Amino acid sequence: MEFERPLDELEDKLASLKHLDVSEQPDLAAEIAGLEAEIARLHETLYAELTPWERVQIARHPERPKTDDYLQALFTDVVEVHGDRLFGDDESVFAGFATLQGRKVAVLGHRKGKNTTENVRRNFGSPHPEGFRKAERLMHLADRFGMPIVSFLDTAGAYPGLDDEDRGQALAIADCLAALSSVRVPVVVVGIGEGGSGGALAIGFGDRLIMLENAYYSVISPEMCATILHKDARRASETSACLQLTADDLVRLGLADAVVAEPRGGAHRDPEMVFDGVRTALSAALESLSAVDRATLPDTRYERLRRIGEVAGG
Amino acid sequence: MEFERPLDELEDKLASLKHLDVSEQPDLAAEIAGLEAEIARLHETLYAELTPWERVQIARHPERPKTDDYLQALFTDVVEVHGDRLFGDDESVFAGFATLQGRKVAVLGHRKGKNTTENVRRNFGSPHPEGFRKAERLMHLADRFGMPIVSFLDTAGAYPGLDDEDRGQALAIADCLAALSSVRVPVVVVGIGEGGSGGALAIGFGDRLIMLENAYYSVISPEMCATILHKDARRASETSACLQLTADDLVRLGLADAVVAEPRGGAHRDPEMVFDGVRTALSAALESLSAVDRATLPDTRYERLRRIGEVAGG
Amino acid sequence: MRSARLSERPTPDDHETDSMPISDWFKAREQRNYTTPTEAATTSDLPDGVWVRCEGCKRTLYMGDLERELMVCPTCGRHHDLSAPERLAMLLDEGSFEEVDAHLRSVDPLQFTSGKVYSEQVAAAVQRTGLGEAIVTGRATIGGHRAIVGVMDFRFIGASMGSVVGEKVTRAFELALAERTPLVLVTASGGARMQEGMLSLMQMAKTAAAATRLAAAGVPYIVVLTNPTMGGVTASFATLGDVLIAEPGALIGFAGPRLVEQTIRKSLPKGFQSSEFLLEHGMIDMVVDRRELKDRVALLLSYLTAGDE
Amino acid sequence: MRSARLSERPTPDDHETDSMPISDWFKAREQRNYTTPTEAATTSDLPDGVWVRCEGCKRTLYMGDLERELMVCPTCGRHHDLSAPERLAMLLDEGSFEEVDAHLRSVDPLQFTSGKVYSEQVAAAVQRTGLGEAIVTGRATIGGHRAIVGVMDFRFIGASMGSVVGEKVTRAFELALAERTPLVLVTASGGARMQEGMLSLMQMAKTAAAATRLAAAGVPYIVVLTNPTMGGVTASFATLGDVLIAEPGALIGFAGPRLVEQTIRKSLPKGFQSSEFLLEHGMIDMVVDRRELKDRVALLLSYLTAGDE
Ligand SMILES: [Zn+2]
Ligand SMILES: [Zn+2]
Repeated sequence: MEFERPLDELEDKLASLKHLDVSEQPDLAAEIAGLEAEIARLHETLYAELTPWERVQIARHPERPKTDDYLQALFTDVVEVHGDRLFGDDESVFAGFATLQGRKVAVLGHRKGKNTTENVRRNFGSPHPEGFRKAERLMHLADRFGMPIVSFLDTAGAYPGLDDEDRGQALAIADCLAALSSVRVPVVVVGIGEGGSGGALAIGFGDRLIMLENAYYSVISPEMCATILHKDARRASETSACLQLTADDLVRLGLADAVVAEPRGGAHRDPEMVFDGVRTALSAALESLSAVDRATLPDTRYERLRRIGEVAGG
Repeated sequence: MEFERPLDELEDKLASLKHLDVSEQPDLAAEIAGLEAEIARLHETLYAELTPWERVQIARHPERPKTDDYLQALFTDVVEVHGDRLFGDDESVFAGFATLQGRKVAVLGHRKGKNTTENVRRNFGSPHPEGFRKAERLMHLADRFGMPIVSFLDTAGAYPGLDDEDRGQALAIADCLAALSSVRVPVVVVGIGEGGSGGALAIGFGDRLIMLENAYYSVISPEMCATILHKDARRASETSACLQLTADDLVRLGLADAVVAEPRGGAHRDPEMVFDGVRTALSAALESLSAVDRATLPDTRYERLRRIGEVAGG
Repeated sequence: MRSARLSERPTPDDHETDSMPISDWFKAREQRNYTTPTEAATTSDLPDGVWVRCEGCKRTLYMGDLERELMVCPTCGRHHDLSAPERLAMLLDEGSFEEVDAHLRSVDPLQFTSGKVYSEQVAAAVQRTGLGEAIVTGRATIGGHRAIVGVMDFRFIGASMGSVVGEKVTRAFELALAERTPLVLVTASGGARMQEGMLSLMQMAKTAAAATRLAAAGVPYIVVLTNPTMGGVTASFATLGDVLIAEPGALIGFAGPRLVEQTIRKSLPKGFQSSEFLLEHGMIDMVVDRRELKDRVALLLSYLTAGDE
Repeated sequence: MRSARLSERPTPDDHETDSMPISDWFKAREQRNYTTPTEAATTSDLPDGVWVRCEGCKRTLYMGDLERELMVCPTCGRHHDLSAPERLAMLLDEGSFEEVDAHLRSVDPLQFTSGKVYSEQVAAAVQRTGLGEAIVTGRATIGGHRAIVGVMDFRFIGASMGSVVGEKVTRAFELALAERTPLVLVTASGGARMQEGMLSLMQMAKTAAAATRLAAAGVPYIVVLTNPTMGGVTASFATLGDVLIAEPGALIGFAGPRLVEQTIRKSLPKGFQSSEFLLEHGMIDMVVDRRELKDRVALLLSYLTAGDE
């Protein structure tokens, strides 16, 4: 990541020094020790207080754990369901059933790939209308059969393609919002990486919102915001601060309920730690919601949404 | 139509005789009179007892009144709604609202064209999945807002195209059947021409079935039935008799409730007479259903379906 | 420029907005001068006066003629954008409008300062349009049919949906539900209002949830999509109507056309994201000429409420 | 020929069908000789014996090996057609099946005589298959989960849906509803049974209506689509399941491939109307190898009934 470049440079230098023969260069040991100390110091300051823009970069890190990783690490008996029963199957959205510590749930998630081939098939995690319609179908299934919904957010946004407009991208998202607002089962959302606008929101609100420390959730991408405001995408650092898109921002705005800590430098540095954190937060959320009368959930969820927004004169 | 050919020949001959000068041919008047008598006799016998295959030909007559004609003749304040909100708008299916003698209803209908251009746009009345999904949408609207459904059948069948299979022709029909079975409003179906298999059934059952005298409704086209059984589509005359697809057959089988008489030779010979007949039958059906508690309609409709079929050993 | 023209209007304070009969907006305007009825204006080559140039056919028209046609060009049929008061005047029965929630005003919850200062932007929009926010809502009758109505005004920060727009839309749904009265919303919007960040995005969920409750209760909801309706508004309450009407030639979609063009890396087909394009793709029920809109909405209301008789 | 092979089976009368444990079907078969496991048979070049040729890879296989793999070719994975008893044996917990409606028999309501005499055709099918009609229904458990099950048998007049198939399917839905027990249907069908005319067509509406009532009651309904499932069955109850599973390589569609080919006047793309094609086009939830089918259905039942706990 860009903000890690000074650290990367020092580490490269350290590695090259270590290749040299100490016996030939008497000062080498001291130089290495100095470099190591400098690296440790930089490590401390670099990650001590990450800027929103740095967090956005961490959220997008290619090695960051993805929906598939959570499925594998947290769940057993995963069954994927496919298709919208209308047009196609969109691999950028996972939909299925899975068991979390004995609890049977319906799972949704944006699905980025681990490599280019996978990413092409999954459209880099940006859903087509078919993906949203598949998600909507799972919501109705979960509703009918009383399965809580767990949804993992990790998308740059709904895909802004020509065919997507042709096939009603906007309507597909709206239908998801309608379905998700009315299901009579608990809905727990986990922001694990990118939370890009309407494409995230379509499967991204419910009774609880858990955010990973470096996940973001935003009305617009910082780059596009910068392009609109300043005709300069490079001012994304500035707009990402203004947009208040970090996990902490969301807690402060009353939108997120819990933040799962990440290891220094991001979830990819120690995925197991993050899996543990998500497992704990998710189980707690599901447990607390399991006590609620399901018939009241849509009303409670509506009240939750109803409070969102700041107005004067009302 | 093929079975009318002897009549056509006589009428042509008569017309040519009438062009001649009587003063030059003294026998001409007598010859004309004889021909006219013969035509009258043939007219009598030709249409006295039409075979099922002849009725199928009348049902397919290009000048036969179509859904659009009924919309214009019977209804006021017609508003068409379009689209499946998923993929496209299929012009082979009409969906909309209209007023029949002060009664506000939702109208469905297969839609053949009056000429080649219109027929191409309307795919000769054979719906694509989008057509069925539009119809399904109207069924839900009618259900939600308490509007009786009036459906006009006139299709050779659902279109058996490649793209139609791609986009789930079977599922679109099944979803229509599910919706139509459960709407809490009266459903009156009018067979006005062709009733071709699943493509007709998708909008073709309900609380009352009114058949025009020469309309047909069949599980399979007589030609395809003949092709399957005899590898010879020309034996359609034979299979159309076996399939019991005429209005009278349907009454006998307990499937149709009323038959609207047509003028000799078919509805196209006197559309106004048929419009009057349909108007009367339709109003009577809607009137009798208006007295029923709407909440009970799905159960009553189910019981009606439930009785269909002959089995032994049950 | 359209905004220039409209800023010449008296800017009533909130109470005046509440009390001024909508029909007066049209009357009042006739006493003033206008330039061109389009947003992308080229006024320099036009006399500052009652003559305007239609951006559709480039002809010069007398403003009085254009107004009589409800701002539809009599030559080319182009539907020029309307302000919310103009829209209310042409859609509702005269004198029937009773505004609600007029006092709701946007705040600046994020203290958003990148680019223009948001709070100043809002104040300027209020000043310029004479409106409290980008949507006006209330009770009215349309061809004699009672309805809850909401009309968006693109001049107000692109009628983007922030907390206030979301709140007013939600309250309109709730009012329609409480009074079991059909809802008619006329949309125009650039999408979510980014200056309110996630609070804006969540208005999509909030309004969609409110729409879902109205639908579940069987109360009719008609949407009139006008130019332009994009992004988060199209992807939430604006497409959840029982009947979706669009005005001719309106731009309606999710992603902006420039973004789509960048994504596919070729030029867009003619008519992409137009009302007619959406009709062809099955996304809307009908495209209705503005001059027939009131009658059509009234007729639809008569059908959708038929079951209540 | 498959039909030849299967006609060698003892043809139990109805009571025997009811009482014979399904597991015995497999045992009984081992005492006899078989030819080829495909419908379109080419037996002439094969010895009449326990060796069969796979139509998928053209290899000759020992029938015992094929049966151990549930009639899935160990070489190419081809899923050969199963009879209803074979299907019940592989899908249900041993000894758990309790048949219902076994006595329902088709009559000849139209006195259909074009081509073969229908009543004779039915009698021959009963004789040949040992089944009462093209579907067997009953109560069972699958991996310990209670279910109402129905299994179609293509050998019985192409498992076309006439009055009896429609009636048995409808009763299965009603039984599932009455006992609030999930329904699992394994389909195979050429479509509606034309020899019963409109009575057949109306079975589509009847079964779809029954499916809709089950869905409204929140009772799970799983469909396993097997080769081939076409026409009126695909266009009614077979695609109204909560979860749609297909076996690999099954032909599934509405119109027959030859008709589609005639319609479009070019040759069909490879894999058209196959399970995999349907999966790609979003029409089904999953394609499951027959050897994993029972476990998958059991797992799905555990999910779809989780809310009842
Ligand atoms: Zn013009
Ligand atoms: Zn093989």
